[in-house]
Amino acid sequence: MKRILRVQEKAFDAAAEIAALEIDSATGALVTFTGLCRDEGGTLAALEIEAYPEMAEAEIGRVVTEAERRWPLDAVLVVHRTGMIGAGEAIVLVATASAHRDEAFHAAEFLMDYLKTRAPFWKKAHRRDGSAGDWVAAKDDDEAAAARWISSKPAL
Amino acid sequence: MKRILRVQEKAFDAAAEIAALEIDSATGALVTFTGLCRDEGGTLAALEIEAYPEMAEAEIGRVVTEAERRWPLDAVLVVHRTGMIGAGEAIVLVATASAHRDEAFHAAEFLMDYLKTRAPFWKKAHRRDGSAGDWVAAKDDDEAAAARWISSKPAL
Amino acid sequence: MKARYFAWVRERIGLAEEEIAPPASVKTIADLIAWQQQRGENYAAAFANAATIRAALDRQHVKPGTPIAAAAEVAFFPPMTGG
Amino acid sequence: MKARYFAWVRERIGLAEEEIAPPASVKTIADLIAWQQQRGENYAAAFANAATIRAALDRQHVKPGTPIAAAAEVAFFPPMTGG
Repeated sequence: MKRILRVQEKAFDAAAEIAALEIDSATGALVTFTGLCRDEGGTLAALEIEAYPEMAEAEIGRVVTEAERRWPLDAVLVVHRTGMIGAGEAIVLVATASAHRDEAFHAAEFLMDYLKTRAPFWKKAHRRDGSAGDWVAAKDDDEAAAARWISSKPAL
Repeated sequence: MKRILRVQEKAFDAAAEIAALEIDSATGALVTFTGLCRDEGGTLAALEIEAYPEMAEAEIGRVVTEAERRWPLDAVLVVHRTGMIGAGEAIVLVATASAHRDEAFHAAEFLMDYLKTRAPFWKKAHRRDGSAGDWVAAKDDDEAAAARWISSKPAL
Repeated sequence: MKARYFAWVRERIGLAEEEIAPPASVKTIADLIAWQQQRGENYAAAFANAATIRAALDRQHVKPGTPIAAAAEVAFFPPMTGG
Repeated sequence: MKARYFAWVRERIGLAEEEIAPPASVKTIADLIAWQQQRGENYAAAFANAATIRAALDRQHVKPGTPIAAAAEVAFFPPMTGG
């Protein structure tokens, strides 16, 4: 199982990251998820992402280990940015490779649900009108999305 | 809603295809699925994909229209190859863009489930030992995967 | 009407397409499959198991009970395996 | 032990990290939050609603009832909003 996990300030090139996974011909399904900074109808200029850096990569690693325990994965990639991220820019990239599509899809969704609720990152909105931004509130939806994985198999 | 739908013999460059979708900053989530030709433990040399070409793009269009009716999508891409596809090569690329991750994930899974059971393509296996290949049998799993979307909302 | 065949249906019949002229008593896709079954050994082999045959009329999926009506093109093929 | 603060917990306290020396009676994360609440106006504001505070001990998520024991680093922060 190849895994690439990284937290970084600079922008990433999704195609280059995925090429680095060196998917081999046992893989039949590759799913990628890119989370992008929405401009919220033109009102948002950027998101500033604060991290607990020493914990972030370790926690991402624990989430990935749990995904590997649940599904037979050939490769997993998680790249998460920190710092100022302008509207339209990518924040996070997740990729999962497996023999079959269901496993790859489920693992990618699981990773995103768990990263949202467990990885130590916090977003602050910077508005286009220059007014002081607020910290983005956690969504009950995200807690619910993460919780749905608990009924099927033991959680972290 | 931008849509790119294409059936072609030649290999595609996933990154270039996705760039052509010109995702804008209303999009918060981009999901891609790449279906690859597995080598089945080194026994398979290639898959030969036969199409009903005049029907294929029309049927893919109908499946995409149904996905757009179910989820608020900013962009959809489907590129499906025909002809000889070597082990390790990509067969199909699906991409979905939406404001939120659930919609993008669900739409991509729906598209794959429906393409598998409705798009007029047939795979023939060419073995590495040169023996005559068999037509790949349709999987009950794929029918079941497509059927699960019927309970939630009216199907095609 | 034009008939088109794909994958192992095409291979068993030995034709990718042909013009067919079924009698007026052939009204539905199921009727057409039954009519094809008696057109010779190759057709009998291709259409032996009607449950594994899928059909399209004018390039849209149809069910066995669908009337052929004035369709210009009918296609027969195995369950699809793309994607 | 070292305490670290993130996002609005950090902003309200006005510190990203500090050394803390809670009394021996502070045994769990919940005890530590209650102790922080009485360290001044800024701490009171940061820890006003204990239900919205998440904690990590030595860089692993923990629940309010978790004993602090011999942890070297405790962190307090709001619910996470990454991804």
